[in-house]
Amino acid sequence: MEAPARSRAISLEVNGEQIEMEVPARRLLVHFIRDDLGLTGTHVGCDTGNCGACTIDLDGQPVKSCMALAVQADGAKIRTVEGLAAEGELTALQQAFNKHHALQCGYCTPGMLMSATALLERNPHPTEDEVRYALQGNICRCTGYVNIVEAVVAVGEEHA
Amino acid sequence: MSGTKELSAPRETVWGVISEPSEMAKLMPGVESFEITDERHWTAKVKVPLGLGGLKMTMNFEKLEERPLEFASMRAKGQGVGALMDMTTSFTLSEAGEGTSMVWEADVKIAGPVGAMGQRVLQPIVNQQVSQVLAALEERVAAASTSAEG
Amino acid sequence: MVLLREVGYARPATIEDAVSLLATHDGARPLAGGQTLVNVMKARAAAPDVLVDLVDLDELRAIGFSSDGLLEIGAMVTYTQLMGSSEVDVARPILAEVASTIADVQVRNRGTVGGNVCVSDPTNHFPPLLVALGATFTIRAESGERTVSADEFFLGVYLTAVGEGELLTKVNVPPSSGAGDGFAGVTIGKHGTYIVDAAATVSGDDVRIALGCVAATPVRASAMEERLTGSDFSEDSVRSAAVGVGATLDPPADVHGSADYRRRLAEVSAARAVLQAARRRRAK
Amino acid sequence: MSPTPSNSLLQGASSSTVVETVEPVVLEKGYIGRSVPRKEDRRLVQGLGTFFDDVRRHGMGYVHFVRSPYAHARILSIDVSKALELEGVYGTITGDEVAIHTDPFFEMSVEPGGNIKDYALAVGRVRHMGEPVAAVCASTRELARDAADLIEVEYDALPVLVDAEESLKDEVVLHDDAGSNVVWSGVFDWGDVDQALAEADHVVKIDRLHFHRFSSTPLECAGALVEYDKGTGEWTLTCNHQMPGVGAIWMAPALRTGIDKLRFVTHDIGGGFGNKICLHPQYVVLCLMARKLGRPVQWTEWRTDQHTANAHGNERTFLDVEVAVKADGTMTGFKVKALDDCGAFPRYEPLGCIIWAQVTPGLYSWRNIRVDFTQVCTNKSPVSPNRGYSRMQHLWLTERIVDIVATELGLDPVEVRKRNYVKAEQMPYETPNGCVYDSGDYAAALDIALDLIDYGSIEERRVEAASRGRLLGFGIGSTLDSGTNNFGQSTLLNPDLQFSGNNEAASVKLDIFGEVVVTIGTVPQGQGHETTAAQVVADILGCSPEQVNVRRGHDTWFNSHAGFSGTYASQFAFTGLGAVKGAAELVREDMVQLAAAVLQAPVDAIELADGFARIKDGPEEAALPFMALGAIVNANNAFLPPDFNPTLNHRFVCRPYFGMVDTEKKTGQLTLTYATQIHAAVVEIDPETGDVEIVDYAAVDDCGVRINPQIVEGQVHGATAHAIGAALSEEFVYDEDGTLLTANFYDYHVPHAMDMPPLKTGAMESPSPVAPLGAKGMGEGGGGGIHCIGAAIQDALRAAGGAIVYTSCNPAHRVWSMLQDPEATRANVKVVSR
Repeated sequence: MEAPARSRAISLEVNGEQIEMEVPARRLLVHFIRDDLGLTGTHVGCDTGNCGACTIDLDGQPVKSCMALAVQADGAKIRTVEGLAAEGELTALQQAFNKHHALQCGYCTPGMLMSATALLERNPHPTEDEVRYALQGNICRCTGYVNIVEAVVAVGEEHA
Repeated sequence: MSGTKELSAPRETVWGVISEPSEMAKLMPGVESFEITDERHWTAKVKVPLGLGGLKMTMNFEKLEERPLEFASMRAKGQGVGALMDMTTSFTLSEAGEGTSMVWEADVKIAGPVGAMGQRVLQPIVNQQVSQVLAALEERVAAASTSAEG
Repeated sequence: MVLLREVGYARPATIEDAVSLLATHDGARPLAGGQTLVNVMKARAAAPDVLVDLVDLDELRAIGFSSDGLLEIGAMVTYTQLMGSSEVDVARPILAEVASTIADVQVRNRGTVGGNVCVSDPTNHFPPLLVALGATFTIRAESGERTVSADEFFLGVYLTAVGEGELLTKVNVPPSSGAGDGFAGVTIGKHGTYIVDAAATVSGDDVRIALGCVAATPVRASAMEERLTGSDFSEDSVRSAAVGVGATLDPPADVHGSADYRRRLAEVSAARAVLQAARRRRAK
Repeated sequence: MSPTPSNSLLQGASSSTVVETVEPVVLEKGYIGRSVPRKEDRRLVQGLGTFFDDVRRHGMGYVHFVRSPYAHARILSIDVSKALELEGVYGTITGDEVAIHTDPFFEMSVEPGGNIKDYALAVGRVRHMGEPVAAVCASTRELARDAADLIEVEYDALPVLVDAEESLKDEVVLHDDAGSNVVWSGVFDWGDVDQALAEADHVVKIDRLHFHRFSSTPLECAGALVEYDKGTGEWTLTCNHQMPGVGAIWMAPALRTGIDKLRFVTHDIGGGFGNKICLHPQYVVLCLMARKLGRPVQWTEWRTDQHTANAHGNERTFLDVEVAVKADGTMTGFKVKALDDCGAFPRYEPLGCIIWAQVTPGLYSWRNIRVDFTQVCTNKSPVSPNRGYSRMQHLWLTERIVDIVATELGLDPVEVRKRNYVKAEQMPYETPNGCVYDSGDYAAALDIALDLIDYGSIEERRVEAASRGRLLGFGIGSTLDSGTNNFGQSTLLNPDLQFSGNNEAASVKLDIFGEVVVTIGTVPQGQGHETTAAQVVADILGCSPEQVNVRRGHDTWFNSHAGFSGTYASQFAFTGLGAVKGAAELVREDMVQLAAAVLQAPVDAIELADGFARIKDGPEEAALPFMALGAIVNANNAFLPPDFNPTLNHRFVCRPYFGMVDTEKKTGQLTLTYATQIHAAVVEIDPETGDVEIVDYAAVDDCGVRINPQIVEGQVHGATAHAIGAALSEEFVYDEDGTLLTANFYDYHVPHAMDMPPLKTGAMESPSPVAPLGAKGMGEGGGGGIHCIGAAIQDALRAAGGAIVYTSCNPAHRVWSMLQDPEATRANVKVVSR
């Protein structure tokens, strides 16, 4: 049984690419993604785990990366907004966000896309209420959520 | 916050604990070390056990008013990482048969990031710490009175 | 904010290793979902010296039934797992129903039942619910295992019967077997933090009511329970039974409500939880 | 020439857009007026936007501020020695260094407020919880915070002021240099309110109304990466300041350097809403740190820092309101004492003491108004402009007055509004203090809102709700969003100020390969400037928006900008697009002249269309692609005659004309365009808990020509969400020790997706006769949701004691208190009838 350590060599898959790195135990997963990996699409908007701007996909589930330590992601598979679509292409959801004006400043958008993508993977044709329930953990201060919900519902209907 | 506590020991013993800085310093939960600067001032390094982890603080105590066997009040200013505490406490003793009836009062103010955890969590935490100090006081008094009898 | 102090981290493979790490390191705390502990560490309000990550202890993620029919929920079971569990749906669906209103999808994917009860934040959903359901808690120490009732488990804010060097392994919940369960209260925004909440279970004429957010730990509304023995659980009788509950409480005041407001909400929430439980009771 | 509105409505999905578009004033319809999908989205939906915290520099140090836990205290000593000993710490800055190396920031007020000393860090004394006391820089974020925890500051607590009326007594004075807590005070007196009150059939008296303290809390907090070039003495700030023009005016004198030595660069910004205007104190500390350490330094503000020490909205108490009302419901005037609490330092203040005067009468035609205005400081976080800045507070007053007068005199809230609204035929309408409402039809906009919310069914729905034990209420909130700030209004506060007018600059050029490149001085934080600017340029130059490359963000050195550059005061549609239009027209002129010369044709035979300059109805080959024009001027111009020098590169400064203000009578054109927003809400109250649920909501917007309707509608959605949050939960609450109790999103509850009701929106277009494109600024919104939800709550409570809504934020516990003791609020209101 290894003794507690203040840092740890972790190995994890990030957007399909295997990463090995030594990280301090105290570093939050969100700062590991932003500062160590340079994937700055994942954002920080609060200090109490309320806003969801830091939402990523961890082993198939949307989680808030500001409430996890980087060392906890050892052996995990994570996906960030940069990994949603292949180079230069946009997913149907990303296109719908543009078509429906579902973003203004864009700061909450990565987190919204990760939560909405996870919803559509579980429930391809969500109702408006189901979309609002799925996005309850993602704060937006610009759009009032109207067009975001409309865009996600629209993606569900197009694939009806 | 205030309340009364019935102690079995006579007033002299209770007074012996309350007025003695070295005794009072030991009452703080998680006290790691303390230092008596002078008869009316002392400091204590404490790690207040907050359940989820310790809160390190240096507490500077100062006696305010003393009327032997009757009344004692003191002020503690705590400065730590993540919290700033300003506590004034007073004890009023009166004879109750063999033992002593002690009316205590505590006014605790907390500022700084720990306050950010929401008042409804903070208030119960402060109540817990005060009740632990009182329990420790009761133990010290009981120990003092048995050693006095022995 | 947001930036933690230095901390030690270990990721034991077995419960025994976890317990021994907790026992041998001063200031060691278990790390489950981290949905409260990490936030407290960010505020540097309180900081453990060592984190013992329970992520590899699959045994703690099991949901099943004990030999005497109790629903056994592993301490590392997440809210999302609870919401999808057929055992819970059969034995005590209120657990999944309440879990589904905790915070949001992301928090429910990582937050655990064990974390919720061990943090023992007065505004957490599960402490009052498990007190009302009469749950018991299995605690493992180096010396062995013991089981504690709900009334003995919750001692204070961030303070439970789980001592230094010990680990909660299971929460054991009696199956409803005909009882009706209810949970009600007022939140800050939809699915937000509770200002006051109440849990109730009604079986036959046995009523258990627990109030949350009105003290450091859940408070049994025992006087109201007595007033309801043999009750027809009509709207009027339940509401009148709730009158007076507030006067027995000394709730905290904060920016979301005065002590008086919380006393009133306690009565309203208790009545609504009991009415919901009574409606759901299977007709005998 | 006011447009004829129509009530034809498109009853559609929950958030249907009702468009009633009238003839645009200016341009034959091309891309303007179409909801062109935004150019900004491509990068933002891939997480490839660049926000300031994304930018790295080699050797960069991370800065953390040590902040005061006390609301008011003397600083006895600061000891940084332990911090400096920590391995990986680069250096510190403390108040005394700031006092030596910088001067206090420029103050706008007259005495006593003008004498306040506002340094970049606390000097000798802290005046609000969270105020920065020292800064430390280290190699990692975590180390910087560890080091901050090692800095020992000794304080000596002073008495705390958290109430404006208490502060007015000057028993405790925050700023000794000023000698009083009064920042500014003055009386505004237009018409003859005493005579109006004397002749009134009813005088409605309201003792106290309180507009609460909150802010828009943009999701991205403030911050900057600052680099100092020792050779040239220049600083480059990669940051998210939303008004660099004025930021530089504050910072340069404080740093004792020239304005051009400060290069502000913004890329993407995560929301501003006014709260990223007063960042100059922390930025000056970063400039000192970068110069002192000789390395780039970066600071990121965290959420709790922003709530405790960044921008709060104005908290304003209205006392002794008296309203003159005729028997037929006509309101002829009102008087009020306004007391504004600007927190510890007046930074952008005292401008808030005059900006409300842009909408003095609200939407109403009363002519006699007296406002006795005083602003004081308290031990709370400093105020900064916040969406709806100062007009929102005043519009809330006028709407509260109308709804209280209606309730007390038994008038119908719709009828009393229609009777007192300024009429469409009175437009352009001059207000009692000389502002001009340029166009609009308030009654028609209200009709659309009433239709969207099915006003006819309200009483039926009230009965149905009562059967479920719920109290139903309906409320209206009418607001004006005054756009384009005339800084001359500052001279009504302090005649010595050399501030007036406004301006914004833009440049348009045709590059060597014919690519159209646009730069603007504005600083978008989500308003889609790159797209709307491209639409305007495309229509003027005859190409498509895709061919127009609008550079992102602001750059003091490489993009055009002017003294008042920035994005604030709902003025982009006027000054921003006005500058773009001006520059594009100059480039168009060059292109037409050049094409005429090359194609040997008269100038008026040339047309620009589909990316070509060609002879109208001319032969196929008589057409030059933009690339040809760009190549000629930039790389192949020998054949041009000597006296003909088209540059295809023009800068234009849009300078709206306000004329002078009258500092005696305190009148003048304080702004130029007025967009209207009429909001209507239906709420249900749970009488047992006071919980308020919004069950129906409609918002109608009239902001003249809509360059991009979808973007305009997005602003209405956002303003409504901010207002609903403020109306029901968002409040900065201080205890008597000056500790902020709602310091993060745990207790400061902003609406999430499930909190927001489905929004029904409608629109009208009354073009502005003064704005370059007929388009009015409309981004701020005026807080319509606060007004209509307060009115709806008051309407619902009529059936349960008739409490009067006296504050702008009504969470469940406050509504519950009003249910328990309606008289406490009713004692506030008296009616004296003749």
